[in-house]
Amino acid sequence: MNEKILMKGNEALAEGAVRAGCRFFSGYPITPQNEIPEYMSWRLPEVGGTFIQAESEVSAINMLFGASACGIRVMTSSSGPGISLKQEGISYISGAELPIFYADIMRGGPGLGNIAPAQGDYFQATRGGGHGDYRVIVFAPNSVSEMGNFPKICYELADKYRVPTMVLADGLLGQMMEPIVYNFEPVDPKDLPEKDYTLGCAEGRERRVIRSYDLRPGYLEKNTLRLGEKFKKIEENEVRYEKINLEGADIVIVAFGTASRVCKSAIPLGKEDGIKIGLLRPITLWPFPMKVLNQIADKVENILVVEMNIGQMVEDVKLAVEGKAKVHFYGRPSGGIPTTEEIFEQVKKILKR
Amino acid sequence: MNEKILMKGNEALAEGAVRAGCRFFSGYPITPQNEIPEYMSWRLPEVGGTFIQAESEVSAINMLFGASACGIRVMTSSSGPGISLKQEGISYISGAELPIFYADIMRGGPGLGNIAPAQGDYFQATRGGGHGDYRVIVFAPNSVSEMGNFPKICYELADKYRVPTMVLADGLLGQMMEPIVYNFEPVDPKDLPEKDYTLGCAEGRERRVIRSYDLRPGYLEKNTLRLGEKFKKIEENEVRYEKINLEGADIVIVAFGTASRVCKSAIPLGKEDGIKIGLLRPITLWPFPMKVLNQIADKVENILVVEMNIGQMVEDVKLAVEGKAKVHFYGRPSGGIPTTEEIFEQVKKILKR
Amino acid sequence: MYQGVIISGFGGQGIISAGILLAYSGMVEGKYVTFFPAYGAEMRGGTANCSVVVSSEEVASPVVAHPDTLIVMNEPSLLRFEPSVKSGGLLLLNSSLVSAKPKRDDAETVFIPANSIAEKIGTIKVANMVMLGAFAKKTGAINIDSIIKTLPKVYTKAKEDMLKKNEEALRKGMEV
Amino acid sequence: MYQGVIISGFGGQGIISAGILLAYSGMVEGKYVTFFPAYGAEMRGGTANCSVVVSSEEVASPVVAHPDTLIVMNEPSLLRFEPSVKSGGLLLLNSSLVSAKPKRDDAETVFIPANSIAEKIGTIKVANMVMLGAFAKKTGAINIDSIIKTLPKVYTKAKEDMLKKNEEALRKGMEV
Amino acid sequence: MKEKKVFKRTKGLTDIPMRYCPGCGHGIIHRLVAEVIEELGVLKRTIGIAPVGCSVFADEYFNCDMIQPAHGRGPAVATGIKRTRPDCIVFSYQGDGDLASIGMAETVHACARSENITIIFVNNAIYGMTGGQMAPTTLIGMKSTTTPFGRDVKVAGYPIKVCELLAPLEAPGYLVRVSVHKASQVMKAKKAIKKAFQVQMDGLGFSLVEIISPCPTDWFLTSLQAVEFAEKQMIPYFPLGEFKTPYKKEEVKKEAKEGIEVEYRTDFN
Amino acid sequence: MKEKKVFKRTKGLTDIPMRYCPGCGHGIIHRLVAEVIEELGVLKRTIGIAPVGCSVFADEYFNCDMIQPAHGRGPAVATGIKRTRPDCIVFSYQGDGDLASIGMAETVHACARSENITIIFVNNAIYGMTGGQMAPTTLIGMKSTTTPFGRDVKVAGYPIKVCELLAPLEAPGYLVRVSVHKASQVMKAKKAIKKAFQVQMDGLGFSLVEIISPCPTDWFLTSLQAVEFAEKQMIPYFPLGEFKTPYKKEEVKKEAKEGIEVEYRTDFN
Amino acid sequence: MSRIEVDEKRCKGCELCVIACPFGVLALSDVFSSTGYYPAKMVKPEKCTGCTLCALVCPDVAIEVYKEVKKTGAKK
Amino acid sequence: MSRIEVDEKRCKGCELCVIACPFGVLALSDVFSSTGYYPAKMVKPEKCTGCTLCALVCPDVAIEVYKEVKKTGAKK
Ligand SMILES: Cc1ncc(C[n+]2csc(CCOP(=O)(O)OP(=O)(O)O)c2C)c(N)n1
Ligand SMILES: Cc1ncc(C[n+]2csc(CCOP(=O)(O)OP(=O)(O)O)c2C)c(N)n1
Ligand code: SF4
Ligand code: SF4
Ligand code: SF4
Ligand code: SF4
Ligand code: SF4
Ligand code: SF4
Ligand SMILES: [Mg+2]
Ligand SMILES: [Mg+2]
Repeated sequence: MNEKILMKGNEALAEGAVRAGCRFFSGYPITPQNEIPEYMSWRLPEVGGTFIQAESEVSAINMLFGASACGIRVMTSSSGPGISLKQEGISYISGAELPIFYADIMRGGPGLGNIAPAQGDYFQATRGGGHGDYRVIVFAPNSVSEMGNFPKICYELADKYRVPTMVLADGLLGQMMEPIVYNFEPVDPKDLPEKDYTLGCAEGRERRVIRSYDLRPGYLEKNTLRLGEKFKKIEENEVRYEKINLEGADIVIVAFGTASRVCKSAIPLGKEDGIKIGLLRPITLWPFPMKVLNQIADKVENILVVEMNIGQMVEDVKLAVEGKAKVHFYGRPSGGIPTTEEIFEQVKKILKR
Repeated sequence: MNEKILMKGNEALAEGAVRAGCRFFSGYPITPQNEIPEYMSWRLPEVGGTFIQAESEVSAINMLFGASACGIRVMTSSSGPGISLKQEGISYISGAELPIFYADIMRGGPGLGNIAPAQGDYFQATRGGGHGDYRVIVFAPNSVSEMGNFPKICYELADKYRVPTMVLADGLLGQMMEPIVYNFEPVDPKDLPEKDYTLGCAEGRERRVIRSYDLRPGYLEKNTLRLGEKFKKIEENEVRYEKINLEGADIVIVAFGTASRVCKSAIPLGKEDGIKIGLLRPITLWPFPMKVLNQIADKVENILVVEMNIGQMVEDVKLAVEGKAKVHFYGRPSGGIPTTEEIFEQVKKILKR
Repeated sequence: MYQGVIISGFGGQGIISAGILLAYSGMVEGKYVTFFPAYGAEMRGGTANCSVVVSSEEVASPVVAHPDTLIVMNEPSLLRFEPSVKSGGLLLLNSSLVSAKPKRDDAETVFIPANSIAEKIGTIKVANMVMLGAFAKKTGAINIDSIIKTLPKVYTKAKEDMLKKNEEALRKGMEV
Repeated sequence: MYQGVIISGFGGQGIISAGILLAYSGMVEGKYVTFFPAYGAEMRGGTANCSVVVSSEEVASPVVAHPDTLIVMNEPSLLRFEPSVKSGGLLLLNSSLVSAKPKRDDAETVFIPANSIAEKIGTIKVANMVMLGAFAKKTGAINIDSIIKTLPKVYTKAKEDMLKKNEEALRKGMEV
Repeated sequence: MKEKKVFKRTKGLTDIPMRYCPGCGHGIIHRLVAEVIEELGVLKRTIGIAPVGCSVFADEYFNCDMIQPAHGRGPAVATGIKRTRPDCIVFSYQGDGDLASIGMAETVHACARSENITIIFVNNAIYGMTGGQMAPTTLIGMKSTTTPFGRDVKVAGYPIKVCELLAPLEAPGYLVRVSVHKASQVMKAKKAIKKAFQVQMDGLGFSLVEIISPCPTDWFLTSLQAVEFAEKQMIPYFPLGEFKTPYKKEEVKKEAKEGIEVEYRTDFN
Repeated sequence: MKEKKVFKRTKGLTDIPMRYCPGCGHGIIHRLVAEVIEELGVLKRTIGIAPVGCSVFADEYFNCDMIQPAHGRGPAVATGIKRTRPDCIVFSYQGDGDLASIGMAETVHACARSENITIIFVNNAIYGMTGGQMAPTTLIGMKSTTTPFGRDVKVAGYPIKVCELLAPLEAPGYLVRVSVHKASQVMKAKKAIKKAFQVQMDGLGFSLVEIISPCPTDWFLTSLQAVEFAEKQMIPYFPLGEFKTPYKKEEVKKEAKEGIEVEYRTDFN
Repeated sequence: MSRIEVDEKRCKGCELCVIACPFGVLALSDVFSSTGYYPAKMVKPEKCTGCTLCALVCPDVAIEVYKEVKKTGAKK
Repeated sequence: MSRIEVDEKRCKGCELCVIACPFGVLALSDVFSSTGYYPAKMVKPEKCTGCTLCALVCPDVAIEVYKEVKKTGAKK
């Protein structure tokens, strides 16, 4: 059943969502993620789901709000400009505590920018580009395989915590093809446990209300504090990362997504020169692997953060290491993809070799 | 001329913008900032300016994009949900390097939240809620007087660096009345230096193009790196803060906006009990007063961050102190305003008194 | 001198304008002042309240968590704000509309039939001024003449006759 | 074994499908593969290029900054990518459309009149397969039979006849 | 003496007293919608969408499942719900700012898709909740807090007639404008609302009922003056009537005979 | 033999070769707009707004001041510009996705405000730039990458006729639909564009020229087939003609006499 | 005799019922209720026909109408 | 004799001019240009009237038209 297939990252992601039980997608075209809505436009009807090309990203995220309120697994996707337009909706969905899954297939920016791969939406994704106190669980795949297999985890966490979850991937991951094996059996939505807060037929139960506001003095504060507790729990339990070659490393690189793969390819170069390069790849960007990085900083003097932007995750890394190691940064924004050689150059410069 | 007047914070801000040369405002109503568009609706025509009630916040920010491209000083304002909707436009304006000034008069959130004062949009403001690599200069006034006098500084910096600048204030600052003296003479837009990039009559010059994109391979990367340099320059030169009672402090509180005033009122309580409470008030939230805080951390063991949210600026404080001091947090989100007594309670708890 | 005041009542009882007037008068006297209206979700006709600080020193926090003086214009306001009054504080009660008795015995309470007094002056609209007059008298935080001087600056559209009635109400309030 | 390949030409020359075919065949052989199309601002009819990695070990970076093999289908592509070829690398040139001579002397160059060969087979559409055949032969990175086996999986809508022509082109490419 | 309750509170409303201003049209409209839902027997399978506007509280007042999304996005949310639960009756309750200003794109597109939902569109020519700013339907010359000298078409443009705007769209559906400023109109309004829900139940596509509704507070009028303003100023600019109907002639006749007529639980004998 | 250049490249265009696909209507429309601007003598005081869409590059091609804002927001940007520089001629060039999908609210409201700007609306019934997804004007049954089995009205709704939609708005202005799929239509299109700019110069409010434009690439047709598709499929659904004109009868007569007629620098003697 | 009941907790004294009643049955009270409004009340109760017009226009659904059931006239 | 000039750097061989010409003057070349397209060219140059219809439909503004100026007929 789960054979190896050669797939585009975007299509793997869409198929992964469908296999994970997604039955509603509303979106709006934007490069480099068009394969996602295009795939959904025929795939969802095939499984009895709904695909809608919304009139805008604003509308798309609000359609999701409605569909998720009815209890099914839903998805939207876009790239930078469209994700910005969705921020109000994401904030509302967070406030209403509805589970949704979405993807930002990043391109160069700010503004219209370009459609080349980039990682410039890190801040937006991890700090909540929308208003108010909320967080989104952010997964950063680095292969087509992960593009395909992460949606299921995202749905599970979204349902568990009633929060938005997302995949943040640069355009290269969306556009590249690689073999993928789905590591899970397709989910039949009918097998999912029923939710006790969703709207629909109220026969035999009290009416239900889904909202993100509370105008009674003092009440919203309590609710927001409760959200805060929830976010804390997520920070404690849901951190994911990959450790590579860390034991006794001379330097540790921190990178996610495509950048992490380039960095990984620098490890053998290091070996040749007698430099042990470790790599910590955050898989969840929020919650960020703070603790493990802090521990790493106890053992290594230099940490190099590589991003395809002008420096965003580097702040989280600094936050994690608390001054215990020197944090260096190498960034290539808006379509610049660092090469293995460049990375190794940086490593040598830092280690003065 | 510059007499003392009793004004609402929102009106002081609007009047301050007009005096600083603002001649174009487009906005959309939202509590607790309605006094701003309402004031502008009669005040701007009075000085020959333009007021437009846009059909939405999305439209409002794009009207600003157009008006700013013509070289005049422009403004918009909103609160959380509306500011979220403006994020795409702000990213475009950053990419096109146009100067604009806007205000977020914060309310409780996420979602519709409530209309009580809050500081939950800190992340959105300081990390760029929009997509891509950009930053906005963020001023955090804590009095009606600063509400009125900051717009001028904002316009100057916006023009100098060609970036968006903003005032981030909670609803209390927008709604409260206090005496204010404008500390500058009204600016006549005619006296402002002409800009060499603005659109209009092309007689006798080359045509001009304003855009936020570059689709030629490699070009946008260079441009984004150049933006990065600009942001670095701002970080070096434009940090503003207020130091209160820091010398020999037993504990230092970091707070901005309304929270900073409450914290200040805890200082005398401390004195009575023999506790010296210092206060660092960041006036610019980005660029954040990293250096001064780092120096403070050399001298004090405990830092208490007080915010009207569930913990946002506290990350910047931690980033600044690099583990050199213990950073504590006390937050009251979504309409909770900490009281002087509560703050002092926290101080005593931390110092174990 | 520091006076943190909360004024509370129905919308339409002139709560907000009384607060502004108080702050304005304080400013005129060279004091430091802040004023802050409650802006809740309530529609018009609901309750209204505001916080005013008048102080001889710069006002750090404009928030009046524990008022030195609470001016209560209707019954729901008593229920809501009574517990917050500072120990040793002052409670000015519009006894025309508030029949419940306050429970606090650590604060001075003054009963003022503000509506009745105002009615006698010719309009219940000036009941708020009666309370303000009483406030000026009891606390000494503000001079009655400053308030009277300030009246036309706050009620910019008021007719001469109405200003006179306000003044009369203020003076009657001083008498209680 | 590691082969980083860039294929480049006009849109419509089957650049992308050749790349996918290469990657797919590699996968069929049990190798690790990645494929990555350039998606620029160019409209249709502009240039097209893609990067393919075929490797016996897991592919860390899918980015082919310095190709082991560059397959050039038109003249602008030569100008753009020639400098990036790895020293000691391979340059396969569609000499039907490229008249300029490469300047690199540290890389092997093979001139293949792909269009002419394809025309003889009956359609210039299979020029890309000629190049792929040559690639298989010169590098040994992939077995021609794997490619042939994979053809119907990539060209899912192709008629039997067309598949045959593709196969023929691949074999002709092997001969150069 | 025996008596019979001939007008009682509908079960379509919860028991909570409404927080609208005295004389506000929202209350009447709430009741009509609630009565219709009850009368059609769909209370237990109706999902309502509250707007951002004074009637944000609609989610407390309607006695069915409710959801409260972002300002102006009701039609998009309704789309998400209806596509997921086609068995449910879905209505979006919206003000003029919500529907015709910030939500214009969502409104037009839901209509163009002929989304099978019902929109209750409360046109009070003002932004009530935020304190009286200009709405897209504010009349020419009318004062608001953002048109302090009256709406000047040169600056602020012309009031939008939503039914007229949507009518040319190809998509089938039901578009009607009614008013609740006086009893006779209230009855007609209810009839229109009922028809709109019926259109949805019959699967005939998008239905929108525009309702002229007094806002005494932000019109700066008494309740009684507001009624007069609605009659003398609003209705002449916003003519009442049906702008599109999905029923064919025969069906209309049938309807007239069998009646989806309003029954006010009134007994005139 | 003496000869005269009777058709030359307008100065309204820069020298840069356009990057559109072979047979794309954008190129023709660019030329017409550029010629009009040149002929009206306003090139040095015109500000153009490029959309997000294939014609994002318009900012390279028009030889006047240009600005390139976010997808769909041209009318808002144009508003900001025109209000600030009423002495300038402002036009917004937009595709159907840009104008009628994401930008619907901005379009309707700029029209309702009768903003004194000109919109060049290129209706090619498809999202060109992003590779052929459904547009709000995609015909019923027409295939696109997001309607792989053809546009089904039950799922994706009905194509929007923008001129018809805007026409009922009270605001005065000029609304017209033309086509550039063949030479005779090209001439009419130019006339309409010229009239639209003239309306703006006369201060008569919002003008919009909707132009049926072939997109061979995303219609998956050759250039020649695309011309036929425009003629046989597009125009029957999107009828050509004027939907609103601000000129009174006498003015139209005057116009007919004095002519804002198109001069193609053609000389038939 | 028919009659109406006004729920004082809901009534906001908007007077719409007063003008809606064709028979002048209603007027506003001159003492205000606990919610601060002057509620409607029957001032000519004998004239009430139970026509429900007052209830139809009441924005606060504060009115219930009771109609007298005549014993005579079994049919209709 | 009138004539047209096709700018080969701009022409993309869309053929629109070819079908627009009422006199069959134009056809596409069968060798492609440096940009990869088969540009339009005059195949019956003698038939060209300089009517400009080809230029009117050219999406790439690649055509310029030269019209023969007859010496006779001073006026017009
Ligand atoms: C994105 C956003 N913008 C603005 C607001 C503020 N806001 C709340 S209600 C409202 C308008 C209400 O007017 P209307 O829709 O006409 O409803 P009414 O109150 O008149 O019934 C506005 C602008 C908001 N909540 N969210
Ligand atoms: C906010 C946002 N959403 C989506 C896009 C992606 N996008 C670019 S162009 C386009 C549509 C173009 O179609 P149209 O407006 O019809 O112009 P055409 O290319 O057909 O001329 C879209 C959806 C974007 N750039 N920004
Ligand atoms: S402000 Fe207007 S719409 Fe809102 S509740 Fe009051 S009367 Fe009704
Ligand atoms: S995709 Fe279509 S609209 Fe875009 S350039 Fe090509 S033909 Fe023109
Ligand atoms: S039921 Fe009829 S008669 Fe009786 S009070 Fe109401 S309106 Fe008047
Ligand atoms: S209509 Fe209703 S709310 Fe108004 S006065 Fe009558 S009973 Fe009271
Ligand atoms: S000018 Fe006229 S005759 Fe000459 S080639 Fe062009 S279309 Fe043909
Ligand atoms: S119309 Fe223009 S681009 Fe097309 S073939 Fe003719 S000259 Fe070339
Ligand atoms: Mg309204
Ligand atoms: Mg299009």
